[in-house]
Amino acid sequence: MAADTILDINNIEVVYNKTIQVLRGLSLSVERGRIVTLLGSNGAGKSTTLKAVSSLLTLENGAVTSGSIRFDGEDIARATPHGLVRRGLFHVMEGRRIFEDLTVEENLTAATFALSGRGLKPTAFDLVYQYFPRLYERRQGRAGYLSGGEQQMLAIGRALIAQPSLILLDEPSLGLSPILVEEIFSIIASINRDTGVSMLLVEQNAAVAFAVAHYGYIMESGKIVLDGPTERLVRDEDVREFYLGMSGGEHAKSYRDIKHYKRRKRWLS
Amino acid sequence: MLIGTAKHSYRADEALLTTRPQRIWMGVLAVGLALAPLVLDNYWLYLACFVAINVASATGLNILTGFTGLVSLGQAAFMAVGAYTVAVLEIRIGTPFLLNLVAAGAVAALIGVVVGLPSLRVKGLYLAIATIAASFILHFVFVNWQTVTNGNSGLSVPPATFLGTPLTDYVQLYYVFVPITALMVLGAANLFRTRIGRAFIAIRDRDISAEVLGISLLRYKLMSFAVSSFYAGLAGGMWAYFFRVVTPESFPFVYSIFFLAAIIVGGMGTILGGILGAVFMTLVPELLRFVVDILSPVLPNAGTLLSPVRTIVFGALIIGFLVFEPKGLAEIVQRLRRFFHLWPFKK
Amino acid sequence: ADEIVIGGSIPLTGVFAFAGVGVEAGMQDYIKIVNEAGGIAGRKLRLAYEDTGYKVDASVAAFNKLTSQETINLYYGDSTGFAKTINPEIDRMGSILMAGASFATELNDPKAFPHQFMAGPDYSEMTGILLEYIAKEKPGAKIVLVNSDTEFGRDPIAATKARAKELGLEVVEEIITPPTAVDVSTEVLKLRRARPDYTIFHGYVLAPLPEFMTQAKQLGLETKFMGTFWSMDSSIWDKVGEVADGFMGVMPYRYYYDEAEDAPMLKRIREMRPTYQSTPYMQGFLTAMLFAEAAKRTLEAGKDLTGANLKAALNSIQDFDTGGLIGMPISIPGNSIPVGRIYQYNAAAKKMEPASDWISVQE
Amino acid sequence: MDVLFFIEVSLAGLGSGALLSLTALAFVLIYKATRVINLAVGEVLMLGAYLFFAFASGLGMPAWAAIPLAIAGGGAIGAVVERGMIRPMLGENPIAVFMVTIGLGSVLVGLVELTWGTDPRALPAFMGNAPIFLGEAYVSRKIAIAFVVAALVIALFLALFRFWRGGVALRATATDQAAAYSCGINVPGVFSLAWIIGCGTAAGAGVLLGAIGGISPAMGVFGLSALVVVIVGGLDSVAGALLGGLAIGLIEAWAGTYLGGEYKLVTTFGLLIVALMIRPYGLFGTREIERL
Amino acid sequence: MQARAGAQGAARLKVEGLSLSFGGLKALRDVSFEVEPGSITALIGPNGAGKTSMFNCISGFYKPQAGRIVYDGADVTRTHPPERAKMGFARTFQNIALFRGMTVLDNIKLGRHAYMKTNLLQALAYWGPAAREEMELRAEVEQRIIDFLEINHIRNMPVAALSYGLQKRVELARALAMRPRILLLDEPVAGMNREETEDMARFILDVKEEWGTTILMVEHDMSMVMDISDHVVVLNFGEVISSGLPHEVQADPHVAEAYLGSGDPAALMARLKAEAGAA
Ligand SMILES: Nc1ncnc2c1ncn2[C@@H]1O[C@H](COP(=O)(O)OP(=O)(O)OP(=O)(O)O)[C@@H](O)[C@H]1O
Ligand SMILES: Nc1ncnc2c1ncn2[C@@H]1O[C@H](COP(=O)(O)OP(=O)(O)OP(=O)(O)O)[C@@H](O)[C@H]1O
Ligand SMILES: CC(C)C[C@H](N)C(=O)O
Ligand SMILES: [Mg+2]
Ligand SMILES: [Mg+2]
Repeated sequence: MAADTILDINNIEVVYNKTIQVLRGLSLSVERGRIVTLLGSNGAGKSTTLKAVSSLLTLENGAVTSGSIRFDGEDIARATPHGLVRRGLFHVMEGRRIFEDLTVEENLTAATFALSGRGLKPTAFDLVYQYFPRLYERRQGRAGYLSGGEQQMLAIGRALIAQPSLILLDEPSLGLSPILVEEIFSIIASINRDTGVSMLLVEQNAAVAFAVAHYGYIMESGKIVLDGPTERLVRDEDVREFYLGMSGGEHAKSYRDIKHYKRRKRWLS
Repeated sequence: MLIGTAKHSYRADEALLTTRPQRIWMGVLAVGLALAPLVLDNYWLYLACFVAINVASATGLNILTGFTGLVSLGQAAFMAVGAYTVAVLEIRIGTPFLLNLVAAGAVAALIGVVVGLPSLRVKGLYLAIATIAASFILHFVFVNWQTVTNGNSGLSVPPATFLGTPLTDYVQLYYVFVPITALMVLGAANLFRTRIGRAFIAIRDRDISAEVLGISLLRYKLMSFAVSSFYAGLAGGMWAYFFRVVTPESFPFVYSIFFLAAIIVGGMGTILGGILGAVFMTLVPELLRFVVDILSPVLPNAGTLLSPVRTIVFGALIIGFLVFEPKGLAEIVQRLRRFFHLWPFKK
Repeated sequence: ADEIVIGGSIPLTGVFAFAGVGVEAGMQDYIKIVNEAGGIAGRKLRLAYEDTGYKVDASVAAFNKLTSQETINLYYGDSTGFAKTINPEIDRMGSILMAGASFATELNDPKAFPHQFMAGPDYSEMTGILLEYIAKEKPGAKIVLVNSDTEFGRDPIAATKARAKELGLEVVEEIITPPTAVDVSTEVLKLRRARPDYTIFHGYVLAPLPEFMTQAKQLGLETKFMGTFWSMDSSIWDKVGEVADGFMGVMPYRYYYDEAEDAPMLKRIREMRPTYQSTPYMQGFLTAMLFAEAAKRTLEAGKDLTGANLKAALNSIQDFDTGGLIGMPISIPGNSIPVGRIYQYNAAAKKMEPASDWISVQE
Repeated sequence: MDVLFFIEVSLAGLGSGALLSLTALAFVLIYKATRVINLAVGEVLMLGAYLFFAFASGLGMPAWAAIPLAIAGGGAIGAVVERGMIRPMLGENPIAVFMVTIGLGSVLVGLVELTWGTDPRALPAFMGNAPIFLGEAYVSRKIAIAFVVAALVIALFLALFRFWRGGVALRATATDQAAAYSCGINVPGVFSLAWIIGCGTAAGAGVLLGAIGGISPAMGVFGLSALVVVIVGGLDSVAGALLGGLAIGLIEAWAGTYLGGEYKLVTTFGLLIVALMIRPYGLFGTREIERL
Repeated sequence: MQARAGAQGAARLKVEGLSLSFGGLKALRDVSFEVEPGSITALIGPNGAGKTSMFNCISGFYKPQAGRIVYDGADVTRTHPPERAKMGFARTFQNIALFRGMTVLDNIKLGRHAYMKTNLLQALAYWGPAAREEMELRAEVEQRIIDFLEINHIRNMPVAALSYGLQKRVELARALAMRPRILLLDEPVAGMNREETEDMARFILDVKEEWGTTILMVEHDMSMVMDISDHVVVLNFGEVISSGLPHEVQADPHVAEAYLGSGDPAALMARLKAEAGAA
């Protein structure tokens, strides 16, 4: 393992409820200061991978049954989820997971617990409001009533407060308007650039993910099937067809032109 | 779903018992139930009758709480309404007992709808507390509505009469209660094959989306309360014919907890769960009685330990099931079934 | 020879465990005495009982279990609720004579409860005895009734008020407490406003009586607190201490430590049990004695042990000597034994002391 | 109408209301952090009283030592229960956890019955006996003391939630445990803390209550009255517990005095239903968010 | 399905001057637009613009403070949600709202609820009409919906076990079971990859063409919106800022500024690279 690798996942298997195997020997690593993206179709196990890293798997009755995960050079098999956060690993979960009953400001306060025992100067909330002015307007409102996009901003805002060295981002573009996607990804890129924080980014929107990431992995059914620097991935034929929707030409094909597949046979005939 | 059973029509697929082994086992059970009184002594018949009553009521509560997601701690109070209805009808009018039972259910259903009204605004555990309140208020009515309920001393119920014979011993009552309960259980199972049952479950899972999908919350929440209380009322009616005295203290609050515990231990939201839970929770204290009998030669004051131990076991069962087997006995039975597959009726 | 079995649904645990434990001991002791003397007509007595936790359905289950296991002709029940619930079944079976822990007024009706009786006065007769005493001590006295809001507690209210009127006593306030009340401040304030000469509690064992009495004392209230049988055990009051001093009540039996000349049975009890035995013990003991007597008379008359025969034999008891358990000879024409005596608690001596002679309210 | 009498009755009502508030606080603390309605609060309260009894009467300790020990004992029960029964239930539906606590209540009653028997007992007196008069109005000494203690404790918690970041951690944990973890909040720690403090509070309330009315395994039903209070006040509101408790105390006192003791329960339960119809989440409770 | 043609040219759905606020927050201000029968209309706009709120008003879950909702010429502003369902309103939800305790089949059947007649007594007895109605429903669901959406293989699975994409498809199935005359889709392809988005787009087009259903859709995936919709309405801060044909809207500078941004990931990448270089 290279010294500048902040996260190293080595051949892990993950099983839910002691029965459902989701990851089958997955390996990937994130170099310090880099943004690495992890792509894959629904159910491939992307979120599971992130949860395995942040130790949140146990909450869902999942377990890493073999392989190892090292964060900052240390094995995390025994770490508690909150302990990891306090060591600088922040997971922005899928589906935002903001505290609905708390106000926007209290949501940010909650994230200050990530600083406990780290001797860091707390980040002023202003920084968050600066990136996301809309949150400032609604700072006293209950977060549960925010629109989807606003909630996503809040979720990323919490990560800013926590001053992590590695952020796991699970589908940050989900449900965001195109301009916000651009904005958020610019912010992600600039956070990465300004603070040098490393990121592991799970995305469905491959185009924007490739725009910010330095390196990419593609997974199917619990395994990595392809990886490489983004420049190389975007030229890969399969990636272009299945993730970017471009067949041959430079432009994506229209959704109107999609073939109707032959219907499957009826169940009872 | 069992593997290896080709279904030949939608009707067969939607039947209650979809496999041959299921049907055979059900037949065995029915015959067994029919013949049981030939071998049971009075004590076991007493228990069987009591179990039947509790199964009926627990099934009702399961419809409300397990399937519709409205937690109620008032089931015993609804039973009391049914029991008083039967008592009053028997004493004052002397209508036929089957009619009285139906009336008991109907009156309880009516009260149930009234108690259910807060459910439109009040949710979750807040609702559970509202039902506690309702049951204390009903208790107050039983104590103080002297002219009808005879206050604290309650009412003595004449025996049910069927074709001129008073049904006084447990064999007779058994043959009345068990079929009634079986019918009620069947009704509940049917309910969940139709749109009404689906609406209940939808309300449990996500009430506001259910409304947008065309399910009137007002109607179905109240309907669920009505059905559940109808079951309770009818069970309470049987209770009245069984114990033959109805007083305000006959249906204490812990009895309501008992039913909630029963459906949890049995398995919430499955018909089988309601049955298993009621049977199990009624019989466990009695089994402890036998354990104590066996222990008493060894342990001199085993007798005095019985009641605290029962209390502890009652609590421990609830905790144990919730922590280790949250889906209840029904899930265990399912697992056994899967394990034995088609045994012993291999095709 | 075969045995005569006394069945029992007894609350060895639960809220009234204190009663059940005493009852069981009392019954066992009397049974021992009978058996040591050769039994009844050569047949030994035996107590077959189950704990009920003072829950009616558990009592009924115990009854059904015991009666389906063996022939039982005598039965001890644990509560008013049970007595009423099982009554139709007992009448139907026709083979059992039953008594129990309940002195409910309602049960004192040979027509409605032909196969039951109680080994003492019913609750109304108890308060009647108290009122008679009050009328004699302080004619025209003002009385407050404090009752728990339960079937047990409300039982004698109507009869007490009627009897008070007959005796020229004035009931100035009725206080009903919720069954689980712990804090009785408002009730005490009511009491203070009513300023009664006597306060009669019924429907409690102990709580909330001590708190009532403590606060009343703090307020300087001059009222005499009185209770009925179930709150008259002296060991319970021993634990309360100083405030308990002067508490009075009606008691159908003598106390364990009563060394009266005419009470050989108490001496016998003290020999069998060197430490204090509770009032429920006495009740159990006497009930067993009456069961045995009824069985003896039935068998001596050459009759079968049926409910009706046993009850008839019991009702034939006239001027019967209880060995001093009760300080006067008793007769049982109906379902109760309406005699009793007023005792007063002496905190210094830790004893209940007689405050009146034996009073009978038999018509 | 007799004004002095009315004042005295009202004072007595406020006094017992304060005890309700204190017990209600135990519900609120646990609910705030874990979204669990701990129906065993009443039984923990009873256990607290019995522990005090054991330390003070059984071992002959002075009250100043026995009270903290009883409270600590309550806290210890809280810790054990949280660890053994509540944490494994993380993420289960609230009704299931609610039922676990019902089971717990039953177990605790059984254990107390096994250990100390079922007879009611009196606690050794430790509050003195001299009556207290506010002007001319009489207040039972124990009730007055209970009132002061309850008021202090509740004020403390109100201040705590106002000025301490931990309050946010508590509520964050309650709303979404996984998310709380991901913010670096020590979720198991919050859970334990809430249960320890909640059960300790209940045990303390038990000592006060036992001193007033004596103790018995059945005294846990007091928890039910306190539950009414939290429902009226709002399950997650400390202020609601305070005001709800006082209000219900007063109303019960008035109902008991002017209508009769048998009306106490119906009046409160009747009001409870009315209150819920008007404010389904209690006077100060947080509305559940409903969005599509 | 019974594409009862309304009066020529009349809108299937007309929203007139709708306003909605939560406390001080104005979620919708005087919004008006029309949805033509048999069209796919897209409602787009920044996050928090009020799109979902609009849907909630249309399906009756929110009560607007002002304005009217006219459906086939009838004012339905005050109609209760269940009745609207009966009139042919159907929708899917932004955050999947399937009933987790039920199988796929039951979830779909539930969509038909409002049209069924079985009453309580019939249900308890599972009498003739009840059983018959259930059988008819089953047949229709199987033949028209399950087949159509290609979810045969999962019909007996509990929905909780399904992947996100399949859950979205089941939601669509349930909405179709409601015999929709107007189908509201709230972000049907959010969280889906290209391939799954293609599938969903195909289903939406098929629903429109084969069932003749009118579709109103909220979606942030611009390439899909632009490709398949006939008409686009843009909301911003609760107000309509633009509407028209897809390419017209796309060309509207206001829309680009408020919502679309550069609309081109390649441009984004170039910009980021440039910034990185500058830093
Ligand atoms: N808590 C759980 N219990 C059981 N199975 C689970 C659980 N969470 C996820 N799975 C299963 O694991 C597989 C991978 O899920 P995961 O959420 O990791 O996928 P994903 O790649 O993140 O998909 P998406 O793009 O939809 O977010 C899926 O098939 C899912 O059904
Ligand atoms: N029930 C509610 N109470 C208070 N505010 C609400 C409520 N529902 C929505 N809002 C607010 O109304 C505004 C519009 O929300 P809405 O959900 O309609 O946005 P949207 O256009 O669907 O956004 P997105 O694309 O992010 O889903 C938001 O600011 C939101 O916070
Ligand atoms: C005190 C008890 C043992 C019985 C009670 N007196 C009753 O009447 O039910
Ligand atoms: Mg995912
Ligand atoms: Mg939206």
